[in-house]
Amino acid sequence: AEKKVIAVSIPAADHGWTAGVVYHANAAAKEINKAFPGIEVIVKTSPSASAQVSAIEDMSATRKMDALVILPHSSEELTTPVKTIKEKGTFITVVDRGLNDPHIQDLYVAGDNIAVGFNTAKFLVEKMGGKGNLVVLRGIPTVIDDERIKGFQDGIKGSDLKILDIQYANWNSDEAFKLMQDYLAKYPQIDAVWANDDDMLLGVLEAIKQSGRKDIKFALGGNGMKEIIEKVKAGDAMTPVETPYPPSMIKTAIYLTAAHFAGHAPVRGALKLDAPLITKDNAEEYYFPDSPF
Amino acid sequence: MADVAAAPPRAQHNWSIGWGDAGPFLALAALVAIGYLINPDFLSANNIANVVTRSAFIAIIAIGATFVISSGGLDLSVGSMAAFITGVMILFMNTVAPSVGTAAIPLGMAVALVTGIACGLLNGTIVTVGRIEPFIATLGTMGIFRALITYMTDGGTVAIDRSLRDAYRPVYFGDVLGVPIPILVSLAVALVAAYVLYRTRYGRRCVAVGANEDVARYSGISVTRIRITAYVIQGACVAIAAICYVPRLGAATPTTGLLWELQVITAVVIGGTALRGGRGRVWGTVAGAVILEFIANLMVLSDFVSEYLVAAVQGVIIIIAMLIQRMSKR
Amino acid sequence: MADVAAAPPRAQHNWSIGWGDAGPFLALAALVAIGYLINPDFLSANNIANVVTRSAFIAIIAIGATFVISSGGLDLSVGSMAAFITGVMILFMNTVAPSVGTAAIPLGMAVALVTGIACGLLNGTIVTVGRIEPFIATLGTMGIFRALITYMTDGGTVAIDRSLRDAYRPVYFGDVLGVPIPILVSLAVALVAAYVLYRTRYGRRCVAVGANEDVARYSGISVTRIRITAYVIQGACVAIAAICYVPRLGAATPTTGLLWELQVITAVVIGGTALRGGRGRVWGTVAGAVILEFIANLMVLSDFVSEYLVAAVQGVIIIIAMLIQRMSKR
Amino acid sequence: MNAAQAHVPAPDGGPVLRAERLGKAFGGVTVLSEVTLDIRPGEIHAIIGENGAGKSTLMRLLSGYLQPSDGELLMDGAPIRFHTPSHAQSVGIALVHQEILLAEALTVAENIFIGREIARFGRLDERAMREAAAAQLAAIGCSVSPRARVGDLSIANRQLVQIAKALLGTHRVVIFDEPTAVLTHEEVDPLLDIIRALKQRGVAILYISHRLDEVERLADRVTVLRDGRMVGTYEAEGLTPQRMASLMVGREFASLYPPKLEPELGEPALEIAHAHVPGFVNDVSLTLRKGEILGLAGMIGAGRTELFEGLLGLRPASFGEVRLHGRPVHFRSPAEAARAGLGYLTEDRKGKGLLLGERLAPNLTLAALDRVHPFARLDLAGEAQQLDRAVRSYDIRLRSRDARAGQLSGGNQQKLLLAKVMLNDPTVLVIDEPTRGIDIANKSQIYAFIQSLVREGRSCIVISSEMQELIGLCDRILVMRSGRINGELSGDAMSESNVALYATSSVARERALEENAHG
Ligand SMILES: Nc1ncnc2c1ncn2[C@@H]1O[C@H](COP(=O)(O)OP(=O)(O)OP(=O)(O)O)[C@@H](O)[C@H]1O
Ligand SMILES: Nc1ncnc2c1ncn2[C@@H]1O[C@H](COP(=O)(O)OP(=O)(O)OP(=O)(O)O)[C@@H](O)[C@H]1O
Ligand SMILES: O[C@@H]1[C@@H](O)[C@H](O)OC[C@H]1O
Ligand SMILES: [Mg+2]
Ligand SMILES: [Mg+2]
Repeated sequence: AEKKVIAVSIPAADHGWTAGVVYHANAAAKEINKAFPGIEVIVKTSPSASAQVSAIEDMSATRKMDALVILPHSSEELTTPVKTIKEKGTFITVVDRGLNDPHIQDLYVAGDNIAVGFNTAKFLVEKMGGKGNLVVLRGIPTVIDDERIKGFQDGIKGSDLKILDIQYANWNSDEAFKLMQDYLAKYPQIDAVWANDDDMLLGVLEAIKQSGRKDIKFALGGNGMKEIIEKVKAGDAMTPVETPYPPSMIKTAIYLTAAHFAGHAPVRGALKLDAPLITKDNAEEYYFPDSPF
Repeated sequence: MADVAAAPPRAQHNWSIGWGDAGPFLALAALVAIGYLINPDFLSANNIANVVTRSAFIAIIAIGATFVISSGGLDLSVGSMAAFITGVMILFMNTVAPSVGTAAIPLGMAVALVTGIACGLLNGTIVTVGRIEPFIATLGTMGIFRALITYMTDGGTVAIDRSLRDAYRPVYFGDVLGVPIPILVSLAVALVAAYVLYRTRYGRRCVAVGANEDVARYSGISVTRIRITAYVIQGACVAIAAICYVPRLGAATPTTGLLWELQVITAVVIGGTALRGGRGRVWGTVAGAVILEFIANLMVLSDFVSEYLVAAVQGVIIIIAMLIQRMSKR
Repeated sequence: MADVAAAPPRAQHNWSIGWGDAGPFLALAALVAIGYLINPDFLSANNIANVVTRSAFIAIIAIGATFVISSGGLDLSVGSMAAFITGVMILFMNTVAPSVGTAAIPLGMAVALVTGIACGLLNGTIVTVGRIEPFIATLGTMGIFRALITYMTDGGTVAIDRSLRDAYRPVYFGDVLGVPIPILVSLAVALVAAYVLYRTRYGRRCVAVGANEDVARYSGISVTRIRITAYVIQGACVAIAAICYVPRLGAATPTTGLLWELQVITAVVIGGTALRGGRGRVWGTVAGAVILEFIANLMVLSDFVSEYLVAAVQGVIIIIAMLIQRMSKR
Repeated sequence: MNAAQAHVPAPDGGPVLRAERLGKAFGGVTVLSEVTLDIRPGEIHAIIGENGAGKSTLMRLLSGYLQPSDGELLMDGAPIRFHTPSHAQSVGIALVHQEILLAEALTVAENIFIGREIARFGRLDERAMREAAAAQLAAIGCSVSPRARVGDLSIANRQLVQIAKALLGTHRVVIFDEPTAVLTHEEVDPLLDIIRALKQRGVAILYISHRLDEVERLADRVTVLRDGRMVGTYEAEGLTPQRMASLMVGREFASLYPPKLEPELGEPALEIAHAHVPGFVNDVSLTLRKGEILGLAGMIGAGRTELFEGLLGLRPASFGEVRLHGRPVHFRSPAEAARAGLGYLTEDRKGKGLLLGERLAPNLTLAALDRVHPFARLDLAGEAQQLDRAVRSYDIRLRSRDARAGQLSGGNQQKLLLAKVMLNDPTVLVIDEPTRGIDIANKSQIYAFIQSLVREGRSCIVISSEMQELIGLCDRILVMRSGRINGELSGDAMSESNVALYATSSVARERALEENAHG
């Protein structure tokens, strides 16, 4: 019988989290290609949305594609092109950043961005007795970023927690380091910091450490980066909790798609990975020492 | 002195110019041959049509850049200008669509053109009247255009209204006698541009300004006017590209047009236009844009390059393409 | 000709040249004044120290770029070269740390320098021997460096070994008599660079090559050797910047050095170096780097710029800084 | 607008253009003051003066390239200000620059028509422009192709193109700033004919030249400038070159050429055998002896410049053998040649000789950095002394030590270039056009200088388009034609007619063929 081809289209590694995605996608491809002789997984990365549209066009123009696993660069730009592929009868698995039209996908695997923001906010409200000054670092203008911010804002609603400032640091630790230095220069009293991704949290922590300031009680991130989970495990006072948003979701998605072809029953539907608070108690479950992320 | 201008050297000279100009096309041919060897699917009609259609955006913008660069300028803002124009156009169309229906599309196109021309005018004015190094001036406006659209759309994302989507679709996906519309548009733009650059006073002066500003000025050419016009042409070209682009992606996002400026300049230079000005090659630019898109395509079609190394292989191929181009000039 | 070197005209001439070179410093002063008006915290010792320390990387790299640019070249690869060097250095230190302990740090620094020099050599060779437009050549190596480090580190993130972190930390966070070490390093680099550019034969030749390649060649200068050396200096500067950078966040990531090339070129040009070559200003470059970092800092410290518009305001300020620089030249 | 056709008669007998107490200062330094001048229709008015006297500055004021700081211009008796060169052109004033101002990347025809392209219904009429350009060029005796790239042309041909460009259109005043400095005699004659024809049509001509014999032949009136001031305007009738020279320098002027020494020819200093420079030089062999001044004559395109550029490794070339002082040598760069003791002074001072935007001292020492600065650290004080010495020995006239090379007058640039080459202390010196744009007093200094060089035991090859200079200075002359040595002259055989004969006809080859046939 002919091999079933699963094409995986993901963004190129442009920050820590996407680097993790590329790592897990490649790992999944290797494992599946070895384990299932009837399935071939090919992975293609693209540095931009338009390059990603081109890549899936190219793959569908030149080879038969039984399934497409895609983590879209952006929802708007990829919706129509993925739809075109779907119309040729390809099985579509969408990961993380959703498409504008959910009818296109056969399978959806994603984290819960609202929860990432909301659960972090709830933790702060509780621990800080409902009041205090916050600063926030956000990522790149995208739906995901918006959702996390929205979840966070919903979470502090009704409390006296006040967001002093919110600026973009592009999910980049360097920019976060600088931004945090500037926040520290600008605000004499900051009670807690939230960076909506762990890449940025690394920069924030470095800036706080250098300033020697004692007013900051919490500096929290999100995404489940290895280094941060280690802190949580160790009971770090400033970063005692974390929310998961594992790049390994791509691996899950690829495996589920492979199961659709190799398995006995069709796989369909949506899998929403939860974003519960990771605390010292459950941190071990979220710790993957071999992952690059 | 009758014996000075002997025929042979002159003829030889012409001949060598011919080859020099053939450089980008030779590089393109080499690439196509290699592509075929790597993966025969590469030459399937479908794939070729896709790739060439895609290259239309960069080609159209790069044709504008050919004017700017051959007049001795540079424009780094084209990518974010494209995002800005796309955003303005979509916002406008979405606003008027409820009242005018699909007539919003031609109106939107007009708005896009006007916006592009205004952006070009801004760039040209800062560069010439402000006498600021084009690199810096357009780096500045690059930030400005990007930020404006982010601001106008509260984060930079705006999708085209569903009611317009299908009516607009053919502009990218349609064809005339089998030739995709973006290809026709870019051919038309290239034809007009080649005519303007090679056959009109303006084109001649544009190149003269790039070749030697003093000589041009002393010959009574208004260097300022010529340069500004080049930036305006660039703006119009970006607008045309944006008009074709909207139906493909259906939205402007914060990453629309990101780093296009580098691709555009690369296409122009691979095409044989001199980055210091004084020499412009419209068809070479088009070939350059197609080359870049073919390289990207080849990366997807070939399976033996690790995903991590794609950028490296692209870099190497671009350098080799330049070497081929260079060598053919001997 | 007794009237030749009359004193008054000479003095006057010097004065006007002096002003021209003061441009970037005037722009910096204007910025500091505005910053203070907007938010007095701007001038707090702490803030100033932070910002100037931060500007050190760009300053050090831009000092290297001053050589490349004044010799008539360009290097777009510096950002990804920085990431590459950082990655190679960390990988190396992590590998040897178990056996040599903290001696890994000086060894790593040596490795970084060698890597930087090799990268510069590669760039210089492609540009001169391959005779490829620097813009394109270094755009190519930009992809190559970035891809190589991504490949070597499986995605590009590699953190420095815990056992080295504390020993290395002072290189960024330490100070001597209250002056942060990166500031001292960049001052040292600038001093050496100014000496080389203004006071040595090499510096003379470098600027001559940028001013007029033919004149340089006819004067017996090896244009190739001078240009390659400029790229090597650039490579060494990137390595020094990387060495200071590593302890800051303790890791190389896929975003390390992203778009630094644009900042670097902007700093150089704001500083008064001519982008077409033939004129280099080391201290101006340093001022340019500080200006850029101050602008970014001001964006955060001031309250009236929407987060969406930051890039636009930055663009406007850069253009204004160039205008101040320009105007002071009259 | 048709090529070189037009003329407009002056409305009355008065001057077309009048300068009244014209003055110019650059950043506070006055270079021209109180110049009052009438330019009449149908006259050839020569302006002479030493290098740096202010001739070019005056011409630029008259044609809109510079704005006067003092005084005013009157056209047809009414005051007028030229805001731009094209403004001056539009009222009929054209300037042929001393320095070549053409876009190298463009073709001859493109350059000639920059800014006034011929178009039909908006479409460029290339053919019309090429034909007009060719006609214009032919009229001044230049036969380069309108399609040739200016960057590929020799300096002389560029100058002719520049003249053709300036002459295109309708003129009332045409200003020539040293138009013949880079031309050979054969090329000068058609140009002088053109100038006379313009005069016949009532055009007013201003003519600058350091070739005083030319001035004598051509001019109706002569204005002499010295140090930026008028010495006076004289009827040319009866004004001998001798007299002109003494008016220029303000003292009696003796003879131009130093008396010839009886050359004590020594060992061969430079031997070149079977030189080939593809496209330019075909199997040239020559020997220069120690203590000799060897002239190299020929017309544009003869390949003299390329021969030596090839020798220095500046362009692809092959040699049977090259020996310097008996030792076989092969130079890959001018630096290697300089180290071995061979110096070459380029004919293209603006493009290949000097960094025009740079100060004088760095320019002076650029080719001899290792010599002037023994250590990597620059010896700025030593360099300043070198400049002082050069300024003194070569009589370089400048208004300020901080001047940029490009601000020197043409002649002084040439002297700076000579000083630059001599800094390497060459034992064999090749000077390509040593006195291009040099005034008569300086010329004689340079000749004396060359002679003192050979007296010290050095040897010298002089490439020159001025036959008299070669005849007056050299011990022996080789004449090149179309990339070959076409004849050798020495002693009494060194005459203008012989040089011209060998330069223009293939006598030598015919003779050789004849001999072959007989032998
Ligand atoms: N742009 C300038 N800035 C400063 N000084 C200048 C400038 N242009 C010319 N000069 C000075 O003005 C003086 C006159 O120069 P000009 O070129 O008119 O001399 P010239 O008579 O044409 O000499 P030559 O015969 O050598 O060409 C010179 O001392 C020159 O250095
Ligand atoms: N047939 C031709 N048509 C046009 N240009 C020519 C032709 N032959 C030679 N040339 C030009 O003439 C130049 C070659 O001679 P060049 O003038 O440098 O020699 P030369 O003997 O040194 O003469 P000179 O120094 O008097 O100009 C070349 O640059 C070339 O472009
Ligand atoms: O790229 C994004 C990552 O950085 C963010 O933290 O999580 C969601 C991803 O899509
Ligand atoms: Mg002059
Ligand atoms: Mg010559």
